[in-house]
Amino acid sequence: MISLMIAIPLLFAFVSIVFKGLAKYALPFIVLLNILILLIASTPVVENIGGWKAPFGISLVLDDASYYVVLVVNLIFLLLSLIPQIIDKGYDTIILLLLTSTNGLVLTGDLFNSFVFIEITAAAAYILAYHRNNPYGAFKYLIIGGISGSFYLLGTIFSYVGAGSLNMAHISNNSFGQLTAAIAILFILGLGVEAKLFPLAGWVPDVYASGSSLTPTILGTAITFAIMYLTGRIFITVLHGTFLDVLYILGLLTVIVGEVAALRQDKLLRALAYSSIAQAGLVVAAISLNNIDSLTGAYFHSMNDLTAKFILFPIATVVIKGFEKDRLAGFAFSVASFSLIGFPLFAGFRSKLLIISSAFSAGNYILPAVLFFASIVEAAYLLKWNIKLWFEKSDTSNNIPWNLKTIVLVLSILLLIIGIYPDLYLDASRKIAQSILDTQGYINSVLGGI
Amino acid sequence: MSQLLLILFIGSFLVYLLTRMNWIIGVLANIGLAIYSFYRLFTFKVGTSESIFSLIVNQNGTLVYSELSKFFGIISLIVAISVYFFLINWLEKQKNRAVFNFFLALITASTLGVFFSGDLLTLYIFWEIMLLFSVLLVQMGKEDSKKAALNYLTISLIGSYMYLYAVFMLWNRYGTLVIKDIVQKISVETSIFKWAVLILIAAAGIAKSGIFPLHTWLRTTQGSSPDAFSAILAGQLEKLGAYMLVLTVAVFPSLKMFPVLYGGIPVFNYVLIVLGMISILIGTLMAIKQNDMKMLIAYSTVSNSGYILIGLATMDKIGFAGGLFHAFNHAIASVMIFLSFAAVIYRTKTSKIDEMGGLIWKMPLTFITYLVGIISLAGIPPMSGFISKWMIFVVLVKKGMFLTAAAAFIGSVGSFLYVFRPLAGVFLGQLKSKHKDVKEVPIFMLIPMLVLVVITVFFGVIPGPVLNMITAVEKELNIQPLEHTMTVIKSSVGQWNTLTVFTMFAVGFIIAFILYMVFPKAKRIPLTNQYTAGEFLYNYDLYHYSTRFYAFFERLYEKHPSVEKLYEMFGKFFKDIGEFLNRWFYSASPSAYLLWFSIVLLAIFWVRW
Amino acid sequence: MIYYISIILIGIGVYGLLSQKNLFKHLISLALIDTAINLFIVSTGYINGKEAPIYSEFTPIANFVDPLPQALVLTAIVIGVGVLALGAAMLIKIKEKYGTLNVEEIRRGDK
Amino acid sequence: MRRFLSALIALGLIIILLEFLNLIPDFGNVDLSKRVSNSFINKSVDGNNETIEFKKSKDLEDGSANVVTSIVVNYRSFDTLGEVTVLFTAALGVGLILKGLRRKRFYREPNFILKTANGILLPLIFLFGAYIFIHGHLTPGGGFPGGTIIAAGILVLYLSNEKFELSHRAKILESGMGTVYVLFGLVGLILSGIFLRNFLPTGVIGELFSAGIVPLIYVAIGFKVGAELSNLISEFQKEGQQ
Amino acid sequence: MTAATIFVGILMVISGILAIESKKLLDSFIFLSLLSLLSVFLFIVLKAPDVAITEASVGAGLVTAVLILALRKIGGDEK
Repeated sequence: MISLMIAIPLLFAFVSIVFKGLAKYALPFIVLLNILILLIASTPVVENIGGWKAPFGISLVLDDASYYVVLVVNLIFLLLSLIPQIIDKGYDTIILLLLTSTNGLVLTGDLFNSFVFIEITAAAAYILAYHRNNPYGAFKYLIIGGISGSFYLLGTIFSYVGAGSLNMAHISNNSFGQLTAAIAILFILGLGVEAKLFPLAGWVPDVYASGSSLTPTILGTAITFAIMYLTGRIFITVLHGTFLDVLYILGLLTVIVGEVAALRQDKLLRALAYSSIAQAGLVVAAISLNNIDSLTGAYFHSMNDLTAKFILFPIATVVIKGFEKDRLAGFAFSVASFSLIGFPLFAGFRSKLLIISSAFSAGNYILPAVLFFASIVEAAYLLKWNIKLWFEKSDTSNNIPWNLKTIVLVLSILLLIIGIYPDLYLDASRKIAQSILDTQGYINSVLGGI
Repeated sequence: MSQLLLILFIGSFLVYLLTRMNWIIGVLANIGLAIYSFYRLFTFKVGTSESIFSLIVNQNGTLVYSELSKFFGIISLIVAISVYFFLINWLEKQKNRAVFNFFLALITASTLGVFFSGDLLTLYIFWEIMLLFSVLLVQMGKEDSKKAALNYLTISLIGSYMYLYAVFMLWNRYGTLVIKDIVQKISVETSIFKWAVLILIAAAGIAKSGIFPLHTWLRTTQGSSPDAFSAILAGQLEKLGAYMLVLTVAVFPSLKMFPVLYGGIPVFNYVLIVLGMISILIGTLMAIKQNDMKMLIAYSTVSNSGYILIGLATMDKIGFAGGLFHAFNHAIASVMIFLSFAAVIYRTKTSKIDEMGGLIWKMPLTFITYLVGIISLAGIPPMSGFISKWMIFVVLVKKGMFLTAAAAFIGSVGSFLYVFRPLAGVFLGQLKSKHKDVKEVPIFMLIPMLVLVVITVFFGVIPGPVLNMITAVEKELNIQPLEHTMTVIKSSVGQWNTLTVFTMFAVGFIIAFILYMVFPKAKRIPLTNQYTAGEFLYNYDLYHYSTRFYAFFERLYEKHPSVEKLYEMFGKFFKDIGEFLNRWFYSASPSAYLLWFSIVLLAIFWVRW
Repeated sequence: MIYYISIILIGIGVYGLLSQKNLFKHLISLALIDTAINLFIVSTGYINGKEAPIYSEFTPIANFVDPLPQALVLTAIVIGVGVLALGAAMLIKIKEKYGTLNVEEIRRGDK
Repeated sequence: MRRFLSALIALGLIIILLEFLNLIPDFGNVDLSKRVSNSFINKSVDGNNETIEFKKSKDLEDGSANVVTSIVVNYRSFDTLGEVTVLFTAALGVGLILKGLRRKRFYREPNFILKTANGILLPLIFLFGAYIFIHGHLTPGGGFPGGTIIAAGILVLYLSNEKFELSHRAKILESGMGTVYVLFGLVGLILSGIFLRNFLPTGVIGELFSAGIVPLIYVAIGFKVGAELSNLISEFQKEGQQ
Repeated sequence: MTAATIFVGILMVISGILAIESKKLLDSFIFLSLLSLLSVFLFIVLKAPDVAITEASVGAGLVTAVLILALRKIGGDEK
């Protein structure tokens, strides 16, 4: 059944190039169907595509982790489908393809298959990056994305050579000494580019700040979340935590660099892009602490971040004249910024708190310090933008479409609710964390107790 | 207490809605809330504790009502109520009234929350709420208040994140955040841990109350925030810093935790005293230079926070009481001063000293408020401000800390200089022609100012009620209580009878008044004649200069090193790094991306293979 | 042996990406790296003395090299072409927008 | 200088990869029995223990003689679906990116030889392409090279005939064939509850009509890839709207 | 076979370097195509006829075609 979540959007994507405009109208229904499938599914589900059993064929795995990640991803696409104004003509099919590939990326239990889906995602992302005539940024992304894809492929091949299979559970079940380190290096390079880690991912600001509201909104939320899931899955479940310390250092570097670079931006979108980089770095650093609390915190924070970014990015592209006439949008924007900074009562505070406390109990005193530094810098520039936008004199409103306004408002209220009553996100992220840490359970459910 | 906080938080939303409908009703509702909580402060029993929502697993937030919370709660509510009264007229000229009122109510609520907090994390949460909304209020002021707000935010966040870091160090060590439990356990820790924790916690207080290394935000923030809010900032929010300092020096038993250095003062407290000393000097010297009257008082706040810190850090029965009493006095006095400034600005639309003058006849009651305020602030006998300063002096002399005493003395003398400057520049001298039609401010603005005058004079004569509260606090914190009666403060070097002093002053005043009445009066001449020696004045021009008042003195330290500039340098440094990264890394060519990519690969390989 | 060839080719591709200033050369280098990696992948499946993995008149009974890497490479080649075509299309647009394909001139034009 | 540094870094990369080589088996010394492909070759994923002989073994779990094809279109068919999607995305993207380009169509008066040869060669090219993807399960080749060869024919058409424009039907073909692929999977899902399950008899290994849905899917892929690449080429060739 | 492999390998390396370093882009494409064709030979040596056919048609043919078409659209060589 769960393969339908990949097949149906793909089918509609194929059909939609003949029946133009179909994709736009079909998108919400497809996503709803996906969510319906998720609701009737009970974890763990392992579906062997083509009927070939686990280490041989390709298996789709819906365990707790992928369940919630897919759910979040689909909800994001649902929200996106409700604001069709930001999807330009022709790009609706790309969104469908992106939905396909993101679902596939999360559900697949096969390394090479995940490579294929990463490449589809990347190809769609290159096209999205081009959106609004940004060819140079997109081209740069394409080159570095292509290189990282090659390295990911090399990592996959090394795993195959080591374990004799491409199945994640099977690879996780084998141990192959020094080769693991080589695989980990290759995967760090392969995933680091998509996960926006500092020295690897220079493409982000040029792509996110191209002026399109679609590109950062979808790349910075759903895709980032899926990549974070994949990072946790590969480095913790499959590779048993090899080279997490390298990821940790890269993550911390990313946090610092992202925030500092954001400080002097005179374009809001670019500042937000850097904030996105920094948050991704924080999430990766927290994942790399490799314990239940830090992983929970990491995914919790990632969810808060994507909720906030789904508010910030569309508004940032639409609003030019300030919030004087668009108070509701301004309210949502401010709530999202406060949540990102991590003020108490807002959602981001809870996740940062969790990350900090888990870091301390793991005996790590550096991550909290970096996090605090990052929060200070982030507070400085985000509040600067808030103040600037709130007090910009304007007589006309920005013509924010009503559905976008409603969505950002709902999301901002969600952020407030999460800040006070975090169980909604917390349970999901705890499930994700548990399931990612439970290597043996994963192997058993995929390989059937071999 | 949780009930009161809930009422206040929900009430503030109500205030928002009411203000949207009619702003006067909103202000009244705000006053009502403040008065209600003032009343409730006296109904709570000291020592009760409640638990509220939990933030970390297995860790309930707790609220505890102690003498300390009562004392600080009363200070901040007095400040709040008087400023809210002031708003009844003042708010008319403010934009976004609903939001203004809403934020004020939230700030009061969260301030009380801070005082009630029984564990460190709850304290942090209320602290941050207060910080966020005060930042949002600050930027509603003048044009440069936007930048000031960011400055304020950054420095406050540095303090509060340092605090949070310490909180988690403690949490990690003990698994509890309740202050009472931690206090019992911490005295046996290794000294590095103790130092780290206490310095980090003190940082929050230092940042908030404007002690030396983190004082730079005060000038711009108080200078450019909305005028009525400056009063709140000085009277209510900076006392949060004092509260935090009390927490570090007294609630955490610094006497038990650290070895005694000199005069019975622990090493840690001595470090704080040095910081306080530097603050007094910097605050005084910089205040003398300011031309903007609000910025001037902002620097005086720095120096007065220094007094408070010194008093508290001595941990002596008199010194500690003096610190607390000075916190009280400074809150009241600075509110008076800022309200009178607000009144002046309300009428004249400027805060530059050299653009004003001669307002004494136009706004006499405002002048009286200001006069009493500065007398108290500068520590001239009949007002309460003198008593607290005297107590601090006494303890410094007793302990033989002459260097600190000298600094405090310089600060006192300096304070005469700087408070006189607005007095002369704004109220005395020649009335500017554009201010000819200035009237006294409306009645609701006068009422709180005059009530505060009465309070100051009253506690200057009969400091007993406040001292009673202070001795209760001292008892609670295991410090020997101050010996005092209603009007007499006893110390080892002598005693101070406020009533006698007041009587003496009153008698002197009456004698002077009688002499003034009896002796023949000099001929009254127009003010302008003073400048022209009786020549006829053709044009009404400016003859009264109040710029560069103390130029001769300022010249002595013109080229002083400035922490402010240092921070600016840091800010610029980070920005430059950001620009560098943006330019040479994030906007680079694909080759550069790949270069970094390869470097990471090589580095990982180099280090780990 | 073929391992070494493919690794050297990867190195050449990386060298090309690092040293060239023309964006078209970057795309060529990317294609070169793709080819090299494909070569590498296929060679991981090679076994001495075995035949191509097709049942036929000549090899009626299984005596085959590892077919899986070959299947993966089929996929990888096509993916590579897709990315390459996208890149070529973007190059056309870059030329239209900036009037040049030289990295440094684009950078100057951007400022 | 730049070149020297680049060469140095590339050299470092080469050294690292060479270091990695020490960790994997030497060239040509792979122990196939440890790998899953052993089961693919012997078609024994579902537990078949008999040795397979060309044109003799019947009703195997997978009936294509070309083991690579059996992996690509059957064992790991899902990858291929993804691969088709990448190509689809790329073609679509090229269309989106080049839309509204202000450039003239590249055209040079075709050579006489090209024009004449075109008439003879083109059917042969198409035939060859079709042959390749129809026999994909028996001989080397398959949908991708077959489709590419067809697209090459289209390219020749473009070069030789200035009036030639790819009709909209190519898009329909592309879309339709993609749909067919997914539908094959869905039929499997409906019949046996498993996506992309082979639901046709596999026949005798080595025969043309064998291997269940494999040749059918390969034909679909062939047409799809052919149409897709033709579209791609025509996007590069087309005149932009002014 | 080994000698032939080494020879082809050396040719590949040379054509790779030429593809990157040649002044004219068209030459680069030709050398890239040549490299693909040489790799086809290696694929055959590695007993991978499927890959060889695909690489020959896709890598050597289509890639070159796409690149040349793109180059024409750009308006010929620069440098």
